[in-house]
Amino acid sequence: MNPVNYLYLSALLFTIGATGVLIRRNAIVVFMCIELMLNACNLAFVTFSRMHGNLDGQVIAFFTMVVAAAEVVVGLAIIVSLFRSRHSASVDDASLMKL
Amino acid sequence: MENLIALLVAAPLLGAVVLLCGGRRLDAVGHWIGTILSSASFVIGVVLFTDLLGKNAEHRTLMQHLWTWVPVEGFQADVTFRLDQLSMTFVLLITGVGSLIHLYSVGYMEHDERRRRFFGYLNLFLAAMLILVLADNYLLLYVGWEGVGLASYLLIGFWQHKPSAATAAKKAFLVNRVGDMGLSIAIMLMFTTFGTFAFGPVLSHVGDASEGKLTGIALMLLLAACGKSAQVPLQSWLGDAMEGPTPVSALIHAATMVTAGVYLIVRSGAIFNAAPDAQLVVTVVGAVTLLFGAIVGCAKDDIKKALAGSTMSQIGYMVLAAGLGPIGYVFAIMHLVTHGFFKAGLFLGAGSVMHGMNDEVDMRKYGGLRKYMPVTFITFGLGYLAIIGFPGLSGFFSKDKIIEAAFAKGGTEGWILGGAALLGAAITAFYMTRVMLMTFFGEKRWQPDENGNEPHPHESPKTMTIPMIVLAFGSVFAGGIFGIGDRFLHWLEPITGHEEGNSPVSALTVTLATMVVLVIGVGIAWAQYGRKPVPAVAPRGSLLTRAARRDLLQDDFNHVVLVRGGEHLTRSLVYVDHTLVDGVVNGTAASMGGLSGRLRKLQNGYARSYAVSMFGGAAILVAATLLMRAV
Amino acid sequence: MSFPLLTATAALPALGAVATAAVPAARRTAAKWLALLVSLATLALGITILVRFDPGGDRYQLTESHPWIADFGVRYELGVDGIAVALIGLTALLIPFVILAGWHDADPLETGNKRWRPTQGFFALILAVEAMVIISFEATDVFLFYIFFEAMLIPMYFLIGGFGDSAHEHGDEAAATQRSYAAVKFLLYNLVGGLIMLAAVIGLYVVAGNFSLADIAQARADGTLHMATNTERWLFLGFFFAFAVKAPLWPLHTWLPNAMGEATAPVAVLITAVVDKVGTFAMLRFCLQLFPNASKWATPVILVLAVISIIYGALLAVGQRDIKRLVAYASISHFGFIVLGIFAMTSQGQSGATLYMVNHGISTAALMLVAGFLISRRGSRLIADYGGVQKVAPVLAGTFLIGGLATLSLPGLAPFVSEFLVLVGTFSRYPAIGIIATFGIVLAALYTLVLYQRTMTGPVKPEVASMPDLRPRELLVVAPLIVLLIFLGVYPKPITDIVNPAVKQTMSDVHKKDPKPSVEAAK
Amino acid sequence: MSATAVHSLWTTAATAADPISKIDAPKIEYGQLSPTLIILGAALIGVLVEAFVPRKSRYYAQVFVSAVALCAAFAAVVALAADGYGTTKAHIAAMGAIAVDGPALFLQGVILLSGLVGLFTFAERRLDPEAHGNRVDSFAAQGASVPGSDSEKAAVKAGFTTTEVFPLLLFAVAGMLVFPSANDLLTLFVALEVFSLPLYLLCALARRKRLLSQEAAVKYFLLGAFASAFTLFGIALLYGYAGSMSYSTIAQVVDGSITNINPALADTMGNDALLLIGGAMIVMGLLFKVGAVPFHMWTPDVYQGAPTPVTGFMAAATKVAAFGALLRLLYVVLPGLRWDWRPVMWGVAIITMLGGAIVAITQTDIKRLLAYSSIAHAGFILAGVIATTRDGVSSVLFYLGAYSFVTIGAFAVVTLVRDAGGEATHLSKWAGLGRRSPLVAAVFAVFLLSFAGIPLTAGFAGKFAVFKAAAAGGAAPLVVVGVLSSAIAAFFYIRVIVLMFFSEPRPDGPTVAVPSPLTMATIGVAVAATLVLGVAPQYFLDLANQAGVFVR
Repeated sequence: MNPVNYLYLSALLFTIGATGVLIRRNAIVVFMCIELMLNACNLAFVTFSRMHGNLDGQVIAFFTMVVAAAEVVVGLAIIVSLFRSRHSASVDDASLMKL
Repeated sequence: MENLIALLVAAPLLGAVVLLCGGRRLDAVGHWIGTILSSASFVIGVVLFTDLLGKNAEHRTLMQHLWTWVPVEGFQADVTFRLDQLSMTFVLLITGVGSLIHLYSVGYMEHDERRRRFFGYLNLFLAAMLILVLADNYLLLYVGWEGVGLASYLLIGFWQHKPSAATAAKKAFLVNRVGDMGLSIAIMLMFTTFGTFAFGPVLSHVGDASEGKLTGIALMLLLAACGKSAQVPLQSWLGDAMEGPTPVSALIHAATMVTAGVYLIVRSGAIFNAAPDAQLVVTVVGAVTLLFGAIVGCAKDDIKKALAGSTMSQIGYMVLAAGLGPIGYVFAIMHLVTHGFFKAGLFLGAGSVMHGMNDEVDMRKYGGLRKYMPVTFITFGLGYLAIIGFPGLSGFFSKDKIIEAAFAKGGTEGWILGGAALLGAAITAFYMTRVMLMTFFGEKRWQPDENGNEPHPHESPKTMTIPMIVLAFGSVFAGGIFGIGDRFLHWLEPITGHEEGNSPVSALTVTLATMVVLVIGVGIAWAQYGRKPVPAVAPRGSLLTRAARRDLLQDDFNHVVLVRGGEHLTRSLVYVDHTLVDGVVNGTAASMGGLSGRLRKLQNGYARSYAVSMFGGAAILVAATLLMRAV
Repeated sequence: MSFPLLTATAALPALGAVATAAVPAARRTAAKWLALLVSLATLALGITILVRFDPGGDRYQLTESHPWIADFGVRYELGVDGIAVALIGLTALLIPFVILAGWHDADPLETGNKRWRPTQGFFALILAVEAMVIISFEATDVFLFYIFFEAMLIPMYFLIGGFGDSAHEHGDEAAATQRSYAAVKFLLYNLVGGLIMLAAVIGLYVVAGNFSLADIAQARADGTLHMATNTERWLFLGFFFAFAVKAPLWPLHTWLPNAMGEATAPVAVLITAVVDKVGTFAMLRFCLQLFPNASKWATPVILVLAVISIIYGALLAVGQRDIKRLVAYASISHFGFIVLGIFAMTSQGQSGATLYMVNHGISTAALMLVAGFLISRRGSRLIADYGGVQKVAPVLAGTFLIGGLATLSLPGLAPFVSEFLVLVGTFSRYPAIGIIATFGIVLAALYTLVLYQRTMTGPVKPEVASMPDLRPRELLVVAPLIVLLIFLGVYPKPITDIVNPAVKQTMSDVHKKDPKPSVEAAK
Repeated sequence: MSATAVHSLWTTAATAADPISKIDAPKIEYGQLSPTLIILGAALIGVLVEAFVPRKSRYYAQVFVSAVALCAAFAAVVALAADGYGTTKAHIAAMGAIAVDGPALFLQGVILLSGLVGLFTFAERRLDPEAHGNRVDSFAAQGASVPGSDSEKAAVKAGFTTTEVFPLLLFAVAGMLVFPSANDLLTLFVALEVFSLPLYLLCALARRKRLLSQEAAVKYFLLGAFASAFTLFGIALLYGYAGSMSYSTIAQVVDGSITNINPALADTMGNDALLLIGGAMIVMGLLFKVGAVPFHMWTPDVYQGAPTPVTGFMAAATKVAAFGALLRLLYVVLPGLRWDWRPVMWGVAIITMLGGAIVAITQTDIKRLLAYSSIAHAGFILAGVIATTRDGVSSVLFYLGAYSFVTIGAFAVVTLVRDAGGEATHLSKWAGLGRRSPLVAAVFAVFLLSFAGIPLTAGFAGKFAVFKAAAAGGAAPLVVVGVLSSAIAAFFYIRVIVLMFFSEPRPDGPTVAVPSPLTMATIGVAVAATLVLGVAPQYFLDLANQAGVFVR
């Protein structure tokens, strides 16, 4: 089947992820949405790799995963510490600083 | 000989500097220093005069170049003095009368602790006035012109603690500034027309200039003259100027400074001759003023103000004469000189009266003073006779000549001007008689003032009477000396030029007419003030009288139009400056602040809204990029 | 190469400023004396420039030129023409008086704080301003000029905001707020002007490729550098705006009354007599030289603005209740005359304008400093609070009067000559404008005499009854200024001789000839 | 390898394929990468130090290691530059992954210096009063412990200190070193993450006001990750368009100068949408890092919440690195697209300049104020970026150099002004500082004036350079806008000065802590740089000029 469809899918996933970031309150969920966006990118990479017939795209996919993992580590650490001090993981609660 | 000219100015200038910077240690001798230096100047004047008499007419112009004042590309002003018959006449008048009045002041100001300063100012005035008449170009003349203005400002306001005096001084200076504006514009016009403003080149090249320009110059000069010589419409300051000490009124506001306008016109005769329209205006101004002043003089009860009115009117005669052109120049100056004598004498007399009456100026509180102060009475009386033109006395010669000349102008113009002059003569006779009667005749009308001390009229000290006597001699004989055999005419002619007008009426008729109106004037006055006692409080009087008491409402006009209007203007401008000009800027700043305040609301602290802005931004970025490609 | 006289003249006060600032808190008198000596030494250097300068010589003399920021096409180029020499002289001359007059203005109220050294700061700042003003008069490189034209704002800003006199009708608190408002206003106005000029400076670089006045003029002359009409006009406007703010020209003037009103009298003198001159000077040197065509194009508008400034400033001066603000508005009126003279494009006008800058500096200094002494005695700036001073303090009143007479440009005092030259110069090309401007002299008389009458004459007010007359120090400040006023009034030749050649140059820069008189009279 | 072979990878997975020809080992120029490698190595050592060195001596060990590493790396950069790698020998190293050229070396130098200066402020331990006899720095005793909890008190009592910040700093620096020199999209992305992640952590580690600190970290992290997701997607699209990651190839594809076209790419290459969208998204990611409107909103919050030393370092170094990467992307990869991105960047630059300046007017917190000022400055730098001339590059380089020092200095001063609650960052507290301690106030005034671009300060020289380049590059309107916004900006810088010098000190006002030589050094260097770059910038301008060329 035409690989271009995978591109559409990845775009869709990316958009879903972005929307999630915009609408969800819970930091964890927001974070997962971001992961979703990254994975959408991965899909795009792999698809292009398939279309172009070179390996770079797939290699990058692995890099992306690693980076995502790293982000998880850092991100969760931060979010957890925030949760522990506030007993809430809502990103909206964290709005002491404004204006 | 030329080198002496500078000394004429230097002597009083030195006096001014010494007296004003000398400090209290000179208080004891200050007045004598001043008097000596002014008399020194007079002596130098006499020396130069004899020297001039020694030369024949065409070599009687001495020049002294001192230094180059303002050298700028295409613009050259020198400090150069020019002594010719005209300026010589003035030098003698100024220094002569000046010295006498210095002497007089020694006595008059005896009890004033700031006498030194007073003499400093007087010397300053002499210096400035001499610069005025000796200057060889209009810019230097302008220096003297404003210099005398400053001196008169300082002297009118000499008793600064009196608000009235301070105000009068300010008024005098301001009104004069308006005139000075005219002078400076005239100079600019000369510069653009002739490329210079030195007497020689300008007056000799008048022929090449267009009449329009010349008329403009002439009118501007006239404006200046009106300011200095208190001619309508700039006459309003002279009456108030009487706030100054009486010697000042005598010297500056009667004998010398106020005649500077006449000097200016006569000096610039060539220009006026080439601008007949301007001349007409001059004559009109003169005529109007001589009536105006006379009328005002009739209504005043304040002896000095009455004399001030008369001064105005007499200068009106001179300006009228000057406006007649070569027919009248000489007589204008001649009347100026004789007037210098008798008017100064009258003022000194008035001063002497006030001196004896605890500075009372209201003539209604005088009466019968002739027994108490005989010398003053006689000298004043002689001055009186002179001014009303009693046959044989100074005024008779000079004034009649002017009236003749007025008629000699010819045509309806001549009739009108002549008529005005005659009428003026009648009124003069009336109000001067009035002054005379109210002051020296009748019986005493003075009462003890609120704190009970009654004035004890007494004759003034020698230092005061001597000058009065001298001036009285002048008032009696000067006219004769000048007039008989046209001596003065021959003396001045080379400078001013002279031509006989074709008078429709003979000189004799004019003289007779003058006599008649004189008698009428005196008669009416006697009828009103001589026969029946003068009321101690002024009657309400006719409308004209009341208007005349207030200088024919001219001040009220000024006050409403200029003063009030000006106040409103400045106040509103201050408001505008603060709200509008400043407001625009502050407004911008404020609006920036407001905008900032609204924008920072976007920073609401919610991470998600930040994300929204990022997402939107990204979308716009992408869209824009694509759009760029599309277009 | 020879001794860098110009650099030295600017560097000396700069170093002096550093040294003064370094004086320990306790030794504030030492700081005063140090500052005074430095300023006097600078005056000596200034006089040396005056002497070394040869009116007949090249246009720019005593030149120095070193590479500076090649990348911006900027060189460290100094050089003086007659106009600059005159103004450097003025600056160097006035600063000692300013320092002497401000001798006690910055004495700290509480001397406990070891860190807070207002006195040192005050005099250091004054010297810093002097240094920057002098170098901006000397700079023949546009960028170099711009740098100091801008940098000068900072010390001025601290002088205004940090040391105003607390004589305020609504008490010290109000005074403090008023003061910082004035300081900020001063800074922002001039900064905005400067920034707009910066855009023009950059534009100039893009067009010309370097900043050297001489090179650009040369390039324009031999046609290697051609400016498009519109470019030139925009650049001109950019420059002129900054100078018009500094000068200040209506309607950009409103910062001046605040600044002069709130600052101490010596600082006010510094503003109006020294710093503002840089603006008018720059119009003459940069606007006309760099953009002659645009200058001619803009002349009508500028002349109108100038006339408005003259009349408007005078009228507002009449309406003031505050002595210092009155002087400020009077200055606005005078700056109108200066600009008028510059853009009348006649020799008389421009010589007059230059002369005017000098004379106005001296006369305002005289008037303002005496006013300062007066205010310091009574602790109020309101005219209404005075009256009859003449009786208790005649010398003070006398000097005040002379200062006032100079302000109304009485003949015989210096300002008259320059004012008349400006008027004649304007009149010979634009009669109508010349006549309107002449009304200014009447208004000048009005506000000066009203001020004098209200403060000095009339019955003695009880508050001023015990007012001491001028002290020796104060007399030492005023007397020389008055002598100078009189001397330059009767003998301005020394200055005009220096100025004339420079003016001739400028006139040829803008390709203008004086209008010929309609009748060529035999001189 | 051939396309068919690739296909066989997943089509014919089951069947035995012919053996893949072996991949030859990559060639790495270690010498030329030494700066990055040194830092990374040091960072790893730092981690080991955390593991094995006793707690008491960790601080000193870490500071020593980091300082040495930074100095060594800087020395390496200088050596490389001196060796001509900035100019003549500039080339692409590490199999096309890293560019070693003028801009790269210049920016690396700047980053290392600001890293070093930043390190000093990190290591400052005299500002806070000693807790239980232990010197404390500005970082939380124990990041994990809940604010205000017993565990935190215990940690403080035990004198714990988060010495991990030093390795984190080093990692961040390493990432920043790579970022501007990355020569393919993958490296770009990895570098981005490598320097972002440690910064997220550092933001969370403030000793005082920990809630704010954590909040800042969360915001920064989420938004940062969000942005990098966009970047990554953009990378994907570009890769899809050009079929390669390497800048040079993409550039060739963009301007159509590529030879030997792979038939598989033909259709995507035609599709400019991929290119444009992809480019825009990558640029957006970078604009986020430089804090350009409308991607700036994290800046004030993060700057305010993060520990001030971190803020200072971040504000300086991140901008430098990000602008470096932006320059390379726009000048090396997308020059062929200039006519598409320039107008867009115009818009961004304008709203950034104005937005930053205007919003700053009403700020009441000194750190937020500086944040907005940094936004405005980003706008000014963008003006230089848009010039797209060699002059533009060098002017931006110079500006970055000048700006980074001033920024670090300013934030270092902010750390000094303290009251009971730690740093007194509310502007009202700064009233009358000039009376209390004229010197500090004066120094801060110098920085502010430099920000405002007053002549004789670094800020002016930089601004002039950038505007000059922009005007010469045909962006005169930008210059005018820039000038106007500088005027607006001047207003609030002045406000602070007024506050410090002309308003009465408040009785409850803050005290100025006397710092250790470390912070003093930082501030001293900053002041020196501000004045030297302002008065005699020629040498550094030359440097930037030589460094003005990208290797392709």
